[in-house]
Amino acid sequence: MQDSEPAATSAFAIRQVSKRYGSVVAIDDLSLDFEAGTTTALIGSSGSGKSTVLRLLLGLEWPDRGTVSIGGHPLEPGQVLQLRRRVGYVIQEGGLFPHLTAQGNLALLPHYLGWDAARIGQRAKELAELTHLPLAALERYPAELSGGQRQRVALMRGLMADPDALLLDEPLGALDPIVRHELQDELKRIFAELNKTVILVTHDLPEAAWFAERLVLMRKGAVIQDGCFEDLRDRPADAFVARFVAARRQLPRASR
Amino acid sequence: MQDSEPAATSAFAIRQVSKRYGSVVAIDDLSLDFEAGTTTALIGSSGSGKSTVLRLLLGLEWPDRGTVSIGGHPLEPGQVLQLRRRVGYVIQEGGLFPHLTAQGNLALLPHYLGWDAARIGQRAKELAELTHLPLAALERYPAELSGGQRQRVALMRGLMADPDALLLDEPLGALDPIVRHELQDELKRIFAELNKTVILVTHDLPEAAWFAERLVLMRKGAVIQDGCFEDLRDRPADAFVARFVAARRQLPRASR
Amino acid sequence: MNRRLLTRLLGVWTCILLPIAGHAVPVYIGSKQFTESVILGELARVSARQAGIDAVHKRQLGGTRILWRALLQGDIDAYPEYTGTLTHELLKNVPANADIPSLRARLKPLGIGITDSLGFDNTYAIGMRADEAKRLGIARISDLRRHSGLRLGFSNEFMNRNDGWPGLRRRYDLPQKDVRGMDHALAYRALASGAVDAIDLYSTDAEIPYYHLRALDDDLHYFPRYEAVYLYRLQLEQNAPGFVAALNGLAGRIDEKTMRGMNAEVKLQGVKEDVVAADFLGLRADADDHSGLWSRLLQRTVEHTKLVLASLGLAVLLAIPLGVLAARLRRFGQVVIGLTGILQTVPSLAMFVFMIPLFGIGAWPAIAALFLYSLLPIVRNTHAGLVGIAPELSESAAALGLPPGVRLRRVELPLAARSILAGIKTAAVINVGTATLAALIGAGGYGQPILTGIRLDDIGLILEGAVPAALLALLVQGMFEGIEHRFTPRGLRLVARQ
Amino acid sequence: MNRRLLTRLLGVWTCILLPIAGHAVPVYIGSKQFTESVILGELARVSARQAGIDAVHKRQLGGTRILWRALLQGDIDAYPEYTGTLTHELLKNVPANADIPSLRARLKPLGIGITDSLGFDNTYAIGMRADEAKRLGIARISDLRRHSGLRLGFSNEFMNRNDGWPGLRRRYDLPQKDVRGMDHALAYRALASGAVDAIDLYSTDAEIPYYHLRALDDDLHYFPRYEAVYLYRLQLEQNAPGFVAALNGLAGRIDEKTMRGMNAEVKLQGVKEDVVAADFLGLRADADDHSGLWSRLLQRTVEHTKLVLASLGLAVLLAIPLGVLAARLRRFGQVVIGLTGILQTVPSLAMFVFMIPLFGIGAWPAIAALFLYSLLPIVRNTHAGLVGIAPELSESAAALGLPPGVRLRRVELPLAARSILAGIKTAAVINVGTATLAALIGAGGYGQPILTGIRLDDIGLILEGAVPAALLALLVQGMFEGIEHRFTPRGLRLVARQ
Ligand SMILES: Nc1ncnc2c1ncn2[C@@H]1O[C@H](COP(=O)(O)OP(=O)(O)OP(=O)(O)O)[C@@H](O)[C@H]1O
Ligand SMILES: Nc1ncnc2c1ncn2[C@@H]1O[C@H](COP(=O)(O)OP(=O)(O)OP(=O)(O)O)[C@@H](O)[C@H]1O
Ligand SMILES: [Mg+2]
Ligand SMILES: [Mg+2]
Repeated sequence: MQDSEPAATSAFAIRQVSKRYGSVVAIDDLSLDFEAGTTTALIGSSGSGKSTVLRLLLGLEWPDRGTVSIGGHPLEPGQVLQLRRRVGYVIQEGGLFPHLTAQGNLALLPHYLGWDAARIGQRAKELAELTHLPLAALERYPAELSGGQRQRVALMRGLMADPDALLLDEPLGALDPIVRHELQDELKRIFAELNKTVILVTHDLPEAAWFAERLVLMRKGAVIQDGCFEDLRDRPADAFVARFVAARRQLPRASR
Repeated sequence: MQDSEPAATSAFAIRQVSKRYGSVVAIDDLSLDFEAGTTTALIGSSGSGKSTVLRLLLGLEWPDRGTVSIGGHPLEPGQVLQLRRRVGYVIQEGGLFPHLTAQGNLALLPHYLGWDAARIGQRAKELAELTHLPLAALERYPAELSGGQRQRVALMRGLMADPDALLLDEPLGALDPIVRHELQDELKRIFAELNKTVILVTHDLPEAAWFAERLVLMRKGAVIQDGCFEDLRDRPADAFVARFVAARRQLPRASR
Repeated sequence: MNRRLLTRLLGVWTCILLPIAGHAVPVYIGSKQFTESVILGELARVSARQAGIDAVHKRQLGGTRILWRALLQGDIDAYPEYTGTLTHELLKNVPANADIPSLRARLKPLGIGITDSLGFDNTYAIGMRADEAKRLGIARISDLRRHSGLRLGFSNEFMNRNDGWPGLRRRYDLPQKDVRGMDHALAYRALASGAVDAIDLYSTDAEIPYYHLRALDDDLHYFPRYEAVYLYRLQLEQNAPGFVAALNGLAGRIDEKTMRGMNAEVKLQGVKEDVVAADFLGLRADADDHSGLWSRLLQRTVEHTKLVLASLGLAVLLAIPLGVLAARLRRFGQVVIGLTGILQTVPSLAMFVFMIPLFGIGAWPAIAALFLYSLLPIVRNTHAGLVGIAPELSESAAALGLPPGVRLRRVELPLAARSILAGIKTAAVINVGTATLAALIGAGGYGQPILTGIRLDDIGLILEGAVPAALLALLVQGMFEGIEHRFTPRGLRLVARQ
Repeated sequence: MNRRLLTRLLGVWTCILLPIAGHAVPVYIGSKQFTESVILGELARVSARQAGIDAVHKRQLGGTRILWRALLQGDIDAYPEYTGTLTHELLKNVPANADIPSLRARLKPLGIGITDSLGFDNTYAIGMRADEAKRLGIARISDLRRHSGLRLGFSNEFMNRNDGWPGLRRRYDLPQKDVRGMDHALAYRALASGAVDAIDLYSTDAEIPYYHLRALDDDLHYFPRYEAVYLYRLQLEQNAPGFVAALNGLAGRIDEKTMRGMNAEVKLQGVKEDVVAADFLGLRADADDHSGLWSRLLQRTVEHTKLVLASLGLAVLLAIPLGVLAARLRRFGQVVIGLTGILQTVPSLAMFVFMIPLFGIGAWPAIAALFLYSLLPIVRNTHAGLVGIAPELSESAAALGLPPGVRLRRVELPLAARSILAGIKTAAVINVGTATLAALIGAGGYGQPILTGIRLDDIGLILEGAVPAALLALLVQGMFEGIEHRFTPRGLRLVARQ
């Protein structure tokens, strides 16, 4: 994520990118710039292309048109492995490897990076505390974990090697309120202290607003509005944005 | 779900059930009764045994101790297929079959039940409208759908044959706020009108309170509190319940 | 492996097999698996042609029982047979030395006709070197009684059969002590070199003139008569009277010496059977039967493909259910996989030999053997594919409440399809290779030129079989790639993002 | 298939193979793949025993090159050889008819000693029936010049080699026109029966006395000399001088007639080589060498297991990478799978024969052939397993940024392990079966009694090979179930809720 050229602090950028799957337009002439050291929340309707954006940024998909730039340089196939190693990516379904225990999943990349067992164990323990995962669960296989436990292991795997950047695709969706709340606190602190570049996909508006100064609201492969939460709430670009912000189930009022 | 014996309208019940996986206690001497025609929300911390309860009720797991009763009769292995056909079950990970299109996934059970293609298509269309799923997505394979689209297909599959009872394991977790909000409205109406027996696992307290008169809060395989939302909020059984209810990220206050 | 695929496969090989059972307008002549029978079959065919009748010779159809059953069922119309075989094997309650008229009476109710003897009796005989026999003045088996020092070498079969050496010794009261069993092929050598003085042989063996042997006269009529005759369907007397006349016209015209000579021409000099037959009848062999490379190739391809597809089709039908059971029942699975494994260790030649008592000779025993060989890869891969289904998919399949059969067909087998197809492809290709050995039991196919080529050290012939076999293997693979592409659900073919 | 599994497998078969290369205290004698060499090896062993020296005879070790290399490397200490082989094949720049003293000088720097001639010259010769030769007054090859009408039958090899018939004809200026190529085994028969008048043969062939033949004198010394000698490591002159003395003691004692007689006893009368050797030396054969059923079984099991494990081990090492490449590169994959498929269509006998020029005779060509046969199931199942990995798992593996090699070893191969192991198991079991054919090229194993049993029609012998082969197949399967159980990650063995 070296600085350079036009957008001096742009860590990730896509310029006029389109991506189709057969007749399905997933991304439609989209341009977005993510500054280094900031947290951006990607929100929007289901199927609007949020996950696709993350995949494009990691070279897991290549655009039909337009360019993807990393640290100001266009992304080339030869660089993707390097890039991916420095970016923590947590996919929507977790994608844990069934043949490895939770611990084994966590150790994969650090092991390759040459960490010794003690360091890996130490880091895993640290992250288990952070995510409130029982240490015993680390010895279990994905099929032996509950949904929320799996999601936490996936998040831990993304954080293991302490990457500069994090692309998180609904990383907290299956967690109970207490763990989720505490994790939101902790993660926000970490992102700020360690100056991480974070792109977070979430359907939870309060979560998006808590983490990110900047919210990018997508629909049908395009950005509808890009700004802080107050912009969206107070100056919605269109009726859809207004509905999106308003669509929240409230707790029953206290009867008193 | 015939009436009979003690709890005259009990559709599902577990009595003093324990379930361990190796040294992990998933369910610890738990008793629960689910009345026919009502909606119950199962909430609680991650790994507390919520999904395990649903599995026990369908005979996907068998208790180490205690009994599971369906419609007042103890569940026996010979009956499980019958039972499962009359219960819509939406598992946490979706569990869509990768070799079938969304439509193919939906058609599996109705096809076996002898529905003709027109009726299956009609019903699929109805449900796609309900869940705001683009009709074109029905022709795609699970790997070609976005996370939220997959989750909606899984929900539709559970609803297809219009079962008397529904066991839903975090069915709306990956949906955007608008769709989720509208679907909550619709589903609640359907559950009430058609007098469904519903057990819903969710981490979203407003959602739980919206759907269900009765909330069952679990922790470490046991029930901590069982009552309506107001009970939990106003008369929490212990500090954990209080924290659980309070743990909600709020939107930033309007600056005005 | 989905249901449509199965149906499709089934369809394909049924189409290929059906013509076996079909019956068309020309007269069909059969013959057994050995040279003499093939020559007699050719004689019948060429005679028919001479009489202006369209006749087809299905050579080397298999063992006696196959031909007999085929004749009764009308799959063939005529074939050469021996009276001894009729009395001993085919007809019940017939005296051992029944003559041809009484056999004719017995066959009539079955709708079968029989010609008079063709002129020779191909029975067991005792043979000696002609010079030696002359020197010792031996012409009849009885004469052996006077020479107790003679060394006898008999084939193991003849040594042990009650109607072989033990009975012969009793009947003639033979005194020889130096009697040993030996391989029949070696026996001629041993006799020629003087290592033994007399051996058992068939009276029309080509080796008799070749080694200058003399078959001793069976003066006490110990050996049953094996007069050569043609059997034919009586119906032909209406449908094709000219053909029946042609067959009867051959009766009495072939003596033992002539037959030995024809056998020798084919077996020792490599003259084609049709040429020998035409020579005998004073004709030139019909050219169109000396089919060119391409038509030979076509015929062998049909034969080979038939073997492969039939055995593979049957194997698929059995192996997939076995694989499913193996995946369901752990213990049973171990047993099934163990047994199919043991089958693989039976050497192919031995396997073919085991099949003969069950299926006779020809394509069917080959198909049965190839079928057994094909089981293991398919059973094992079906098992592996089913056991390897991701647990969340199994669970959600179970939760639908579909009955096990439906779940299997609609969910589990399709999910295991890739692994199952890999097993089928492996089996198919191994099959193409192993089927070349099927020529050993007369099933034809590419193995025929390969075996002949190996025997005659003729690389050209070997390649004439080996190259098309290799191409067929490629073709079969290609076909299965096609099937895989067509029938693997597209959802499973989606490639992951890299 | 994870890394530990591979290492483990590698370890196992290295352990089994290593003893081949190991060298222990007794003197090791080797012999080639044919009776005469085995007899000479036995003679050396029994002589050594007579001299009180512990000697082990490794029979039928393989072709010349194998023995020569083994001798140079010290894997064996001595073996019988022919001078012609030394001058033509083993040593460079040596005159074709170098005598033994000059050969001795040439071998010395290599650390190899050579005895004097054992007393016979086993070269090519021209043979006729003794009576015929006498009648025509033919004793020397030159005498053939006077009989231009003689019919000659030569093995195809002799016909075509420049130092065979073409050279012979030039040297002796032979006039015969009727010269045909024939199979060597048939040639003796043809000669005995008078179909040809002279054939090529080796001067010590057992058939010479058997068929009462006469080997004509090579009066113009056309054929190179193939004097029989023993080669031994010179080091033995220090370590085991008694043994060297025993070898030298045999020199000059065996003439052609004696050798022919011994060959005939073994080949035609089935006497064991050690008995023949002991007879020659005037001893009784040592009883302990007539090993009982169990020790025979043990030896064959070791041989068979060696074949299976070595070929399978090599196949795994090559087939898994090939399968990986096939899964990565679609076109290449088609080609690789096509080629391994074609290999399957090569009939096993032909495959073994193709291997001989490359690996000589013995275990190695068998291992090479079995190795080639094992490729297909493993390649194909590796391919199927890798291609069948769920896309979300591939994606998350890709997203980690691991280099392709690490990703393959840590993620993809383990996920495909079940399919790969199924392929290996299929290959292993087929291998156990096919390895029974390896006895055809002297690789030993269970095929030895099976082949002998089939030839001699001895069911007992057949079962002596077939039953342990079946058991070995079961054992191999069991072993692999164990490996599978141990090495399939437990996470993949979790059974779904039903
Ligand atoms: N392989 C594919 N083939 C066809 N269509 C695809 C494929 N992958 C994604 N799509 C489609 O592209 C669109 C964008 O998908 P994407 O996963 O980026 O959505 P998303 O914004 O992440 O949605 P969600 O919130 O539901 O996860 C969707 O309509 C989806 O159906
Ligand atoms: N097969 C298994 N082997 C071992 N432990 C298991 C297995 N399945 C579940 N568990 C454990 O049982 C406990 C209960 O799991 P369950 O899936 O019921 O939790 P849950 O309440 O649904 O959690 P979540 O909200 O995270 O989905 C967890 O601690 C989990 O790790
Ligand atoms: Mg998404
Ligand atoms: Mg759960």
